[in-house]
Amino acid sequence: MLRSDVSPSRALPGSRDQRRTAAQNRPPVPATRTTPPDDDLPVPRPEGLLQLISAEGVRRSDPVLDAWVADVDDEQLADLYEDMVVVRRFDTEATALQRQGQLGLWPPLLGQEASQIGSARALRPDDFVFTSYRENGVAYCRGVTPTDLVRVWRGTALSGWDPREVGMATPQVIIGAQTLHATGYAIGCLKDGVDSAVVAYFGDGATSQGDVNEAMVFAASFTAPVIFFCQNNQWAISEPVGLQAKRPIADRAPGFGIPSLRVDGNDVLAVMAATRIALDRARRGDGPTFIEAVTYRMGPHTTSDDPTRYADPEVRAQWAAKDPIQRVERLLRGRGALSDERAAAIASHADDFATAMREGCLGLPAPEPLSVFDNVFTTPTPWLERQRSQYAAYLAMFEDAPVEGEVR
Amino acid sequence: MLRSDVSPSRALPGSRDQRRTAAQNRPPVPATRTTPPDDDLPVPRPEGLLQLISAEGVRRSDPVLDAWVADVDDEQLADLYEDMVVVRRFDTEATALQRQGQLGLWPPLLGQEASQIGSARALRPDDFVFTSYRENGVAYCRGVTPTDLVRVWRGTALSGWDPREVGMATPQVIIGAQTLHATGYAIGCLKDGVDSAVVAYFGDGATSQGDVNEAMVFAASFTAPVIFFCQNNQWAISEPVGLQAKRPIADRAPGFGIPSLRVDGNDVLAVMAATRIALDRARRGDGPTFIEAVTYRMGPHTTSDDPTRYADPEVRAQWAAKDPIQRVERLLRGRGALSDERAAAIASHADDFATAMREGCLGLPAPEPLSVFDNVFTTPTPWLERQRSQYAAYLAMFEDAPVEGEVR
Amino acid sequence: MTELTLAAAINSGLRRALEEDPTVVLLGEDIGRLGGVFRVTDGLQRDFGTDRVMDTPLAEAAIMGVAVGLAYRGYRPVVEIQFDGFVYPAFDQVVAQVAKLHYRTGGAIRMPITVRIPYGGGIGAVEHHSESPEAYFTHTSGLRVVTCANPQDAHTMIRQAVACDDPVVFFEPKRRYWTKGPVVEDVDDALPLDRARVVVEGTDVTLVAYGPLVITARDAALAALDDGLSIEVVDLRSLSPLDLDTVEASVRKTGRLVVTHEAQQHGGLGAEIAASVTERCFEELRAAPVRVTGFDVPYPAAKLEDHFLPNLDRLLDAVDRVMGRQSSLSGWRA
Amino acid sequence: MTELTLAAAINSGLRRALEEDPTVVLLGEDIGRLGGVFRVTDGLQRDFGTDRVMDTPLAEAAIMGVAVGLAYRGYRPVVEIQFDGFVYPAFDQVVAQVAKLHYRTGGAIRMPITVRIPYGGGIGAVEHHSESPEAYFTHTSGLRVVTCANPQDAHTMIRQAVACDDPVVFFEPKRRYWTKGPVVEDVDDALPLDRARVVVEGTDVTLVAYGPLVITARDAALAALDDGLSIEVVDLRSLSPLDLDTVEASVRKTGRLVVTHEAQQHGGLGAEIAASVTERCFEELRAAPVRVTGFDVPYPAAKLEDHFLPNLDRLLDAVDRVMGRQSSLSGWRA
Ligand SMILES: Cc1ncc(C[n+]2csc(CCOP(=O)(O)OP(=O)(O)O)c2C)c(N)n1
Ligand SMILES: Cc1ncc(C[n+]2csc(CCOP(=O)(O)OP(=O)(O)O)c2C)c(N)n1
Ligand SMILES: [Mg+2]
Ligand SMILES: [Mg+2]
Repeated sequence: MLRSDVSPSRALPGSRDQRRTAAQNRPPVPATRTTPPDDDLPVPRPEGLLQLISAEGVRRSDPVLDAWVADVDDEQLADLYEDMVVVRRFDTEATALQRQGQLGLWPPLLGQEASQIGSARALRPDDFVFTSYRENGVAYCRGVTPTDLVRVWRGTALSGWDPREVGMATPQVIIGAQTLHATGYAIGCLKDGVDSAVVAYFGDGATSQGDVNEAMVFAASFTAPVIFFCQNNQWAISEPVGLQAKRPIADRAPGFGIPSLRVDGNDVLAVMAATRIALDRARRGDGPTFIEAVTYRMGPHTTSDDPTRYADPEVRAQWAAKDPIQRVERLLRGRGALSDERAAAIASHADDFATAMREGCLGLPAPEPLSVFDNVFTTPTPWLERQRSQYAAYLAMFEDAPVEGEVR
Repeated sequence: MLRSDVSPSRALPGSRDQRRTAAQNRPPVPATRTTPPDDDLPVPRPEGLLQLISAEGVRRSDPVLDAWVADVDDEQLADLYEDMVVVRRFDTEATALQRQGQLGLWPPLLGQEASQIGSARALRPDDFVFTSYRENGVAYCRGVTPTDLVRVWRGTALSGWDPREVGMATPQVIIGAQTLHATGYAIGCLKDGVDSAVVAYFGDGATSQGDVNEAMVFAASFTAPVIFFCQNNQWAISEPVGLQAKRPIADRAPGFGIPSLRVDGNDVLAVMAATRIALDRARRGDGPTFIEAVTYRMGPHTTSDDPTRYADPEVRAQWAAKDPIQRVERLLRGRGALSDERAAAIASHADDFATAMREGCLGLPAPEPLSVFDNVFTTPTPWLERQRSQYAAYLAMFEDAPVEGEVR
Repeated sequence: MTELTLAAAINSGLRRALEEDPTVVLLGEDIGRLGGVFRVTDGLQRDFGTDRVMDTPLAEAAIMGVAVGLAYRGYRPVVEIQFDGFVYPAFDQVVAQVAKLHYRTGGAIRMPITVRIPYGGGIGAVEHHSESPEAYFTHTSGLRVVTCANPQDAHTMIRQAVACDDPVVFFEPKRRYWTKGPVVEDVDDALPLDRARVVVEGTDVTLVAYGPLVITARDAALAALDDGLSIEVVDLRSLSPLDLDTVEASVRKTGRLVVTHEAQQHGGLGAEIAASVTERCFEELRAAPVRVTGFDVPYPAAKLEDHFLPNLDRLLDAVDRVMGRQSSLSGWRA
Repeated sequence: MTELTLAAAINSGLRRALEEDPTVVLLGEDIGRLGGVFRVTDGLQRDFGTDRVMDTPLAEAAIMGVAVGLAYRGYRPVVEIQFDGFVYPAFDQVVAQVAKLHYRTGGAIRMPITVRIPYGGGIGAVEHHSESPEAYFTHTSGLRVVTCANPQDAHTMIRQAVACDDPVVFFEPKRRYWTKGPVVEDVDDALPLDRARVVVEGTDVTLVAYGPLVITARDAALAALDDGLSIEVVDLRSLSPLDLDTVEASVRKTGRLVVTHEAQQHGGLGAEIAASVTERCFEELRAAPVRVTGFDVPYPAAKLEDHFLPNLDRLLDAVDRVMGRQSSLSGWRA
């Protein structure tokens, strides 16, 4: 399962070589060892994926994974289901809030619920998480409040919460930068001699950034207890994953000395199992693990994006059939583990959360003008205090009714 | 040979896991799939290396490689031998020039002659090379003159030669940066529809830089005809390669979709064969190849470095026994393909080159003071012309005998 | 002559550049199929192909480094950095390579690279999407740095930038992308790329602005008129090298200087302009040059940006100050 | 009190910091076993272990990003950038993360990171080993930027920098590493990190210098004496925030300002100082502030650096100019 090599099963026949050898007679090159032809499908093939719950909602047993989720009974699976329902609900609400002009922007996570819930629910409170902007499902699991989730997107603050209070850093906008922070934090855990682990969430596009690759170099070199959790949602805004990588993303890490797992990102149980394996390695001092959660971005990149310009509706439809929530609902219903009452309760809980988010959002106070000067440094500096007082004097002019010609 | 996967032969037994499983009874993790234990030797094992000439000077046949150097007869092998002798000779001369205060600095390539000659001699004039600062053997093969080799190190110019004239860029000081330039140049070759190839030379330490990893991402994505030629000389100044990579460097590339070769960097013939395989792939549109030439930096990092602070003399001694020049000399002598006369002729040619370098170095004129303002832009700007004239006026004061109190 | 938005004017300028020079290639994230997040490259990949308009993997350092390699090979790359805040990963390649290569090689290798950067605030964006990093580049020898303030300049200057044999960092005032204006594609005797332009003539104060704030400066000049004040507005256009002769000529006439930019004040371009003007016309200056800029804090949250960005009122207040009239700082001492 | 080189003074300062605070960790390339290419960290890994003094893989962005993560975890990282010219790969992490995180998190997360950078020219080095990139950092809100000019300050200031809860970019004047001077480890009432110091009192001209040029400025003051000129030399020490009060006080006294630094002039720190001083004491200024800096070209080849770097003669020439005496630019007009 842990792939410290790139599984030969995915190596491709060098048909091209053979094709040409006749034409130009040249010395032999072992055929089976060339790179994938360019026309090779960039999208990873399902065969390669770890899965416990099929798209149809069938529980597939797996000799290795099963043991890692043996404790997850129907009740707990229903809890995971509930998490996903709630997350999808408030994600939809946030999108609506943006459409109504109440948020400046929102990056929907629609379709990625299982990747985020399955991984985040495997964590302990003392673990720490560094994410990108799309991981609101992870934030929810870490205990971020409905209002704090929208603070940044409403534009009233640059951070929604105190990172230390929820064990999750302020979501990172600079693609890939947080993977280095996660690695550094993990090295700190080693120094402290604790068995806390760190998870760095990032996307398929981020894997092209130097920062992410350097993070793997450092994590491997220092055996840092960090998990590189890549949600491969097939897109970096308008760019398909095939532009970023000619091979499945999970194939990248082993070459850095980091074992990787490639999991069905729409299967909450398989994601949890994979994350637990990685967490166990981290806690036991075995260092970093890379997880590629293969999923799909069902919505736009953000509310300002227009996917109709680049995304194929048919592909989206295929992925809709692999919905992470539906499959669990089917499974639970089939087992009689999800009554209509429970389902209704879940739905209304989700509504409550969404309502709380909306109300919290609309109730967010505009920041104090002069607070623009706060927290640049840990202590005030004469230089900035001077600018603050000058600006205060400027603002004051508008208060004491300005005289035409003096101030406008 | 081309390893588009990380050869399982180098996967390690998870002894640690087994050791612990008893202690803490936890679910199974396939044992053979974990990362190398931290105590694992970072230095790649010889078994993994491609070799055609053993350290003892024995010609080893190889089913695949042989065909790629079938044309290299004793005469041509003697030429490669001559190249290496000349390069070592002028490299020694340059070090001497620095010790005598004639050069500001020099980065010796002692021990890396085979890696540089074997690869550079495989190139065509229309190919292009982007190197780091240590590739003076490559520069020699590209036709750089003795004087041009030392210009930069003497401090009279920032570039020793016109890159287009010799098909080699100005050596790069920013570690790894040139790999991106090579990739861009290679993409340009694709656009031009020519079958020229590009080689990016860099060190083991450089593999940690984001630039080098991003270069692999881009090269793979655009199927660029570029060869990533890594001279793993075991050191990045004082840092052993094991700090940069927990696995052999050659294992990195396959995960990017780039096949890699791991070759004995002290075997000029094997290096040439590997480079020819990579060049052939590039010319045929099969894209990038990664070559790790495993060698050893026998000298200091530069003339200002003091390896006694970190390098083990015994290890150096072991590598001395694998000298790239000696083994070829043994082979040729054994075959009677290197007469004393030829050897003497080669030695004196080497001396001549070294003498030319010394004389050229000492003869280098100091640059014109005002030339400091030249070539900032392709056309003069009023802003800079103003600074130039002001400085000219300033310098002029010293000419017309300064009067005390006015100018000092 | 057609009426175009500033974004469309750049688009048509790039189109002309692609038509006129086969070595011109565009590189960037989402510039192809999507046409760029601001649609500045809309339709160009469709019309010129993926070979001329390349969507690249997500890595700015690589985009810049690959552009360097393409320039080495004889191409004329035009790089798009998606937002101002994302240029920093490419900073090393810009500062240590793009800016230095022509000097390093004694003129043997040219770097005719254009780096397009949508910049500036005022659009209520999230962090890293509203920055004005121009001073990092104007302090870097070997780079030409320019910006535009109207559709005509946007069109003409992007073509001049692409045609220029030096590297040019081309800052696009993103909050003015949708500003419309007349555009003539082929202007005879167009103003050279490195020249500033007096956009409003005046006699009392010289107000130097560039990019997004030129419109604000014009408004200020207009508003000041009611007040009997005659402001001369200079649109800098070239941020490096500076066309100081034009600024100097204006200040010699007015004796007063106000400089404005969105970027933070400390070490911003305003400091260079104030210092250079003071060096050149100390005698003519009737008051100390005044700078109206962003404050020395990181770019704030969207709901605070109005308290960071210079605006009409702050410009007029500064004009009052330089005129010695009562202003917010009258008698102010900290 | 002991006599130490500037490099040794920093070494002992780092040693004290490691002793006094268990959260202090040093990260960098070759800082451990080798003790740094300038031996500034010599012996520290031996005495404090590989856990406190870490040799890292060769990647500046990662070193800086890992330092951010360590700070998040409560550590106090001290990063060494091997040479000035190698800080650019880390620029994004410094500008977008280190400088902004405290502001971003509303004060919840502190970044007590010290970034040590040997900087400046004059050592006949190859490209990228002689740069003065301070202005890139002084223009970045959220960073403290300091430099030292003598062993005592080197020792005291590095300890203050490490103890500071804000990120501090600590520039080390590499060509002065071997300058010797007395060092008292525990100075009572040491000058705060953000304060400038008047190192030579004078009445005719204020000469502001920092880092490697402070010694040159003192020599200039000495040489000027023969000439009946009294120069007041201010060692800036803190490049951001600027201790402008100290500079202002001096200029109010002398009425004349000369600023010098090795960095290129255009947009250099000298521009900010000249502009700020002009804003604050326009009336008191008897002449336009003069800047003596590197020229606006990339750092040249070693054999040309003497024609790039400010030196005693160029300083004295500038003093003549600001005094209205005959100088190289007397009657100069371009
Ligand atoms: C350094 C940097 N460059 C560019 C951007 C603009 N940008 C924002 S999101 C994005 C795509 C990211 O794709 P991916 O990593 O797959 O994450 P996803 O959005 O799919 O979750 C880009 C290019 C950025 N935020 N940071
Ligand atoms: C970006 C950058 N960081 C640091 C340095 C300082 N430096 C010069 S050479 C070197 C080690 C390079 O090691 P390697 O890549 O293995 O090449 P080698 O010197 O062994 O040939 C370092 C750290 C540099 N030149 N550039
Ligand atoms: Mg994605
Ligand atoms: Mg090396």
